[in-house]
Amino acid sequence: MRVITFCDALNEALRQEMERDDSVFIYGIGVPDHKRIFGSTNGLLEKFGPERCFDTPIAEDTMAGIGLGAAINGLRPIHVHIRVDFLLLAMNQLANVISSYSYGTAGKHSAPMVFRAVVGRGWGQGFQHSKSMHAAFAHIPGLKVVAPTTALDAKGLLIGAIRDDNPVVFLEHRWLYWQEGEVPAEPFTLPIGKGQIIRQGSDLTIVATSWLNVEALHAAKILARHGVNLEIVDPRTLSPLDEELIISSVQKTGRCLVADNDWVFCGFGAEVAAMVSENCFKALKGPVRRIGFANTPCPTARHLENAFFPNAATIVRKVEEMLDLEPVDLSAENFYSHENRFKGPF
Amino acid sequence: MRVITFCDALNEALRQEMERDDSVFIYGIGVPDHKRIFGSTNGLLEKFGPERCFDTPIAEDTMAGIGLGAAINGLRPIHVHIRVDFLLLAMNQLANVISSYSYGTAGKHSAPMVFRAVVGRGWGQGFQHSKSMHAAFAHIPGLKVVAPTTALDAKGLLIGAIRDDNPVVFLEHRWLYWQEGEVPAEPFTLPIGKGQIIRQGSDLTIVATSWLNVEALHAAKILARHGVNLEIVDPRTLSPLDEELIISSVQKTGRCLVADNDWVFCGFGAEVAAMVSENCFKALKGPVRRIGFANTPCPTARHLENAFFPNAATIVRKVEEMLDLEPVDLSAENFYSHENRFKGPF
Amino acid sequence: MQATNVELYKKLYLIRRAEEKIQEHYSEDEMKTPMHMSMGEEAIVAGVCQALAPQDQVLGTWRTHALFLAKTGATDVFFAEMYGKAAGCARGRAGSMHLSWPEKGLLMCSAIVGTPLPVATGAALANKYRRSDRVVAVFFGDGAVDAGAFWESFNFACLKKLPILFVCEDNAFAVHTPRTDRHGFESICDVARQFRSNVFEADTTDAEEVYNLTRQAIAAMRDNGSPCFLQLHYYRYLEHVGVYEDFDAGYRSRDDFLAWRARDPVAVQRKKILQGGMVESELVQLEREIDEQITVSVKRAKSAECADPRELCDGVYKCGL
Amino acid sequence: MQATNVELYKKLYLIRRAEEKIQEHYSEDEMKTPMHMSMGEEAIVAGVCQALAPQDQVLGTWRTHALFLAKTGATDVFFAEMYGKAAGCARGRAGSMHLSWPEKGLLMCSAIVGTPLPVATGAALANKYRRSDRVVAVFFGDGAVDAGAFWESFNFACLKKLPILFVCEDNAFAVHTPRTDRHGFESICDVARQFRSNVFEADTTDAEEVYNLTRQAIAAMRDNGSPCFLQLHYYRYLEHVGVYEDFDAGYRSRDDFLAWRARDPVAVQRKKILQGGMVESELVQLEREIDEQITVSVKRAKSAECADPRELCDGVYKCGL
Ligand SMILES: Cc1ncc(C[n+]2csc(CCOP(=O)(O)OP(=O)(O)O)c2C)c(N)n1
Ligand SMILES: Cc1ncc(C[n+]2csc(CCOP(=O)(O)OP(=O)(O)O)c2C)c(N)n1
Ligand SMILES: [Mg+2]
Ligand SMILES: [Mg+2]
Repeated sequence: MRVITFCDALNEALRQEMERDDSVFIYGIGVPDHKRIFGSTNGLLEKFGPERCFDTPIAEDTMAGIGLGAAINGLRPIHVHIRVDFLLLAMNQLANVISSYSYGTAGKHSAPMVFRAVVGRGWGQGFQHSKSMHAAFAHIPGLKVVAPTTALDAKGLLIGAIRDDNPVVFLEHRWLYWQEGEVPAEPFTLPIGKGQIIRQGSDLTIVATSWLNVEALHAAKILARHGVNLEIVDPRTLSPLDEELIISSVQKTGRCLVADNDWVFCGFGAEVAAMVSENCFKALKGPVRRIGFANTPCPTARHLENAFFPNAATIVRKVEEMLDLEPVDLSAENFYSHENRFKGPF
Repeated sequence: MRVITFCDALNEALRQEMERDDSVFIYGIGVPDHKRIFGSTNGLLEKFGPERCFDTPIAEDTMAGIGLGAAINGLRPIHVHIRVDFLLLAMNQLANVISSYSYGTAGKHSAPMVFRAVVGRGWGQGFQHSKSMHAAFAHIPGLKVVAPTTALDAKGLLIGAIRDDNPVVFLEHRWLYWQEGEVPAEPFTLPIGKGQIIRQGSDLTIVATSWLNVEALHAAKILARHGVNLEIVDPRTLSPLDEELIISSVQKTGRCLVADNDWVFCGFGAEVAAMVSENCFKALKGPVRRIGFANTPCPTARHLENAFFPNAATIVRKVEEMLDLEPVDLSAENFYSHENRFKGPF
Repeated sequence: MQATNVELYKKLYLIRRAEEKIQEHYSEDEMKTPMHMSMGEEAIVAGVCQALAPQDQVLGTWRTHALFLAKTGATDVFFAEMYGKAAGCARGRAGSMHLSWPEKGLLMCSAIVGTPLPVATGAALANKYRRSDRVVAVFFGDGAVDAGAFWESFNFACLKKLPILFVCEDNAFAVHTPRTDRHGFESICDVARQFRSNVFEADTTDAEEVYNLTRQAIAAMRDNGSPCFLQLHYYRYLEHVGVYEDFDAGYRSRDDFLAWRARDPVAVQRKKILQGGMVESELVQLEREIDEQITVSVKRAKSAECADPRELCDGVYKCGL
Repeated sequence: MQATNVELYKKLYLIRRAEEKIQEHYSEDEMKTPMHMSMGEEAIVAGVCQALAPQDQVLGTWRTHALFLAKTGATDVFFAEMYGKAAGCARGRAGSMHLSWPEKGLLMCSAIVGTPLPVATGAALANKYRRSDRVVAVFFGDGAVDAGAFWESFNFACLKKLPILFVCEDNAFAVHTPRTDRHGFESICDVARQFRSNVFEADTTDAEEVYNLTRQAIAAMRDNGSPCFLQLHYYRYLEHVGVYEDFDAGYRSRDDFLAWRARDPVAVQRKKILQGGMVESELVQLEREIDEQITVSVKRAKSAECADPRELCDGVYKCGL
């Protein structure tokens, strides 16, 4: 099958859905400019015109509410945020209005909307451009939260989110944009609310979100050479969560590490750890552990950034600790650096 | 010692701190009006004048940022929100600016601020006036989150929050306003970050937040009559969390139920459950359980509201389940109703 | 005009009497929902809604009663929701503050200050997108003008030339805080005039005047494509929330009230249609019919079924997960 | 005026040369922080800051370089922060986008559009509360005018008569989106004039003009107590973020740039002080000193220590917990 990038998969999903359904439109700061949200909105302005693909004033709370009004009147808005930090300006509309719209009509009406928001480490972006905050969105009943890892999932889940009748927060890690994978050319959906085992293993289950699946796979490769066999579950949808998949994996392995692309305290990782601890009480051979961002706003200087973000090495060390293994030698390992892909601000 | 209400304890804390330190001022919608935030700001306008006690336009995000600017210039603002839902409009300033102010100066400066916000069930308030959302605040490094239960704690922790050099979100459950307790007349502080065992017991630890401590105490009383001895831990501060206190209680009882005054999924209860499961792995005789709001926006009609909010009965039933007991007869029990205190909107 | 004036009067009378019924029954403690009463603003809501076509759309705040009744006339559904019953527009989930009925054009009422404005703007955007000639009218208090959402929404509507009326129901107070303690400008109309919009102001309790002004506004909008801003002054008769007067609270005076009450919108309109030729007995007959409708609706609501509590979590998401 | 003009020139030259140094070294990939360059706006920042007293306070956006250097002159600290070193104003945590130095009056730079405005307004509130005659100046782009926070802040400052200058650095673009695609009004000054404020506009690259206008603004503010709004037009020379030109991107033309470049603020001021009587050799000497200062600062920054990674979580809270 054809191999394309995560970014091109997003772009294809958008194009195909906008072709298929003229109620779909896309808007947000920079959506139609020449940078095209890192290329993900390429070609949409040309193909669908400025009424279906437009820029906005810098007014996130209002622009989110505008999406709701459009959705109430039958459209399917896609609101794009080049950083999730900017979506926090719309917390009021999300938590106080959008999430309860359907409920407030006793379920007779609904608000099909997608909020695309880019997360993830940029290039010295610092504390105002490095958040994830998916737990805060996932906490709110009425919102769905999706975070794909692969190109295939990016396309299938974005189409799924657009066709979903509910508001969906769709989080895209910047570093995933270059991930390549086999993706069908025709439109397809993947079910929102279904996770995926991206690596089969027997010794320990890693539940990873977003980019940390890539790091987990790398860690698994390293550890496999030392006889440790990790299973990796990508929930893909954070809310509603595919609890069964995670539970059945941990029932099998007896151990669980949650690697969440966010702060640990009161994060999504806490939910997974609590849920697994509750449901796999007997099967667990040791406590569920969590890793994530350091408990601080994100610094800018590279060496501090490196200490802030977890990666494959963090995962390896944590797994070793959980399995009571001697630390393997990582000095010859080449850990991922986005600078292989780009230098300068993202 | 003198017995006063939670509300009067808040009021006394404010008055004494404003007397002691002329850099303290209080502002927010309705703060100086005749209703005085349910009486908690009584007398402040008269005593300290309109420069230190003032109303504001309805502009929460900006008013929060104004507090930060005042704090940077040496004042100690107290920003009041009659519902926490309105504080969500300030999520941008809280998450993107206020929480990282100190860190962004490498710790050389800080932003002493208090955000008082009322939470809790009103009287048919519905989905736009019934949130708690403390997990979303607690998730953000740089913010502290406090939620007192008793009149004593209300005074000691509010003074502690005002004197703290960091931004503190201070959550007050509306129903607690009438709780009475012994409170010293002179100013005192209680340490932020320290929890409290409000009932000693041996069979099971309940970690409860805010109003749910009152319900937990009621549940404990009922169960005590049936030979079950509950320990209740009130963390009082949700971030930073007094993990040790909770852990040592669960080490002793071997069982833990988290009763959180919020939605369960990705809530503060998840953090406690994950933390306890991790740290008390050996001591736990059964899985940590969680209760909280139903997984839906809050409805208005009373019978639906009753199904939405947990209470002492919910706790009793959950404890029975955890301890594998026969359900006790609750038909003669009188569960708390705020209508004993007031009818009509809150 | 007499026919329109009669229609206007029916709306005014219906709203006023429905709220008087709420006052009558509220202390029975069966309507367990906070009431933000419309009394005093009836001319605004009736006048604007009368000028709208049935397919036009409205949105409002927590002060929902007049708007719901002016747009739908459906007292059964109204009282059922007040009583928290399954026959209410939201099966009891919404209560007084969040009434809506999208099929009838009442898209949403939202009780967070400022929030209806973006939603209304988006609804207007969709209408334009679909080349519909539907008009959206969003009602909000002078308090919403404090909020960034007002400025962002109004700016966007002016920028995109959206078919929307911004109707500021100005009672000069946000809860108990006077406008002068909240606004750093003299006149919101003067500010709005600097935007690409059509601006109107009225200080009237005459629903017919509001109706005519609204028609004028819609005509201007159809003409130049720009949205309208209407500042319509009124006096809130009762406390901010609740069914009683509050002139003893000290933040406003009973004298002001009495001056406004002397030109009460219902009384003004009643006089007008009598002058317009309706005979008193016919009018009384009309009023009795409305009274009867309301009495029956209250009775039905009181004895109606509650929603099954097992429904609690239904409709949070459409189509389940 | 010549003395002031020389001071202005020193600021302009320092800022320009410091940024040229960034351009020179950026590709070495040692300054790993996104750069939003000030080139083109120097006259605004230098002019306003020159008119302020040292104890006056400023706040800005992500476009921090000119403001930091105009207010502090501290090139060592500046470059150390660019290079992520412990000697930087935030020990490397802040990078280019979040420079601050409260002791020197640079209270904060914040990279979320609109956010510096409330904070600045609060700083002014505190100054008034303390009966200080300190003035606050907040710098923001035309993009911030899109945002509710601008309206809420400006309204509050006008309401409370706060001693603050709202300085809109208007380059007619937010990233690549022209003002005309974002604003539903012709002139922000016309809107601002409807608020209780003093409003000024200038389309100049002459720092002296900006300086004089700012003094006039401050005088008006001291006179009537109302805050000031200044719309100051300029042209951003480089791409929104990064150190290169971007005229091939298609959203604006090189011709526009050339027209502005013909009245480049640094060149304009240089010519002026020569005409004012400074001899060329003296001027060159002054320039060489600044060049030398910058070169030394860069060198120091390159070889400076990084903060210990164990500091990562220090200072999140003051006094530990
Ligand atoms: C964002 C927000 N802040 C505060 C409140 C509390 N509140 C409810 S109504 C109201 C006053 C609104 O005044 P106005 O908009 O003039 O409407 P009115 O009640 O006068 O009709 C306030 C402050 C709220 N609902 N939402
Ligand atoms: C709330 C928010 N939304 C979006 C962004 C992304 N962003 C960064 S700078 C910018 C443009 C701002 O334009 P303007 O205020 O005119 O300043 P300029 O860059 O032109 O100096 C945008 C949209 C942001 N930083 N904050
Ligand atoms: Mg009002
Ligand atoms: Mg600009």
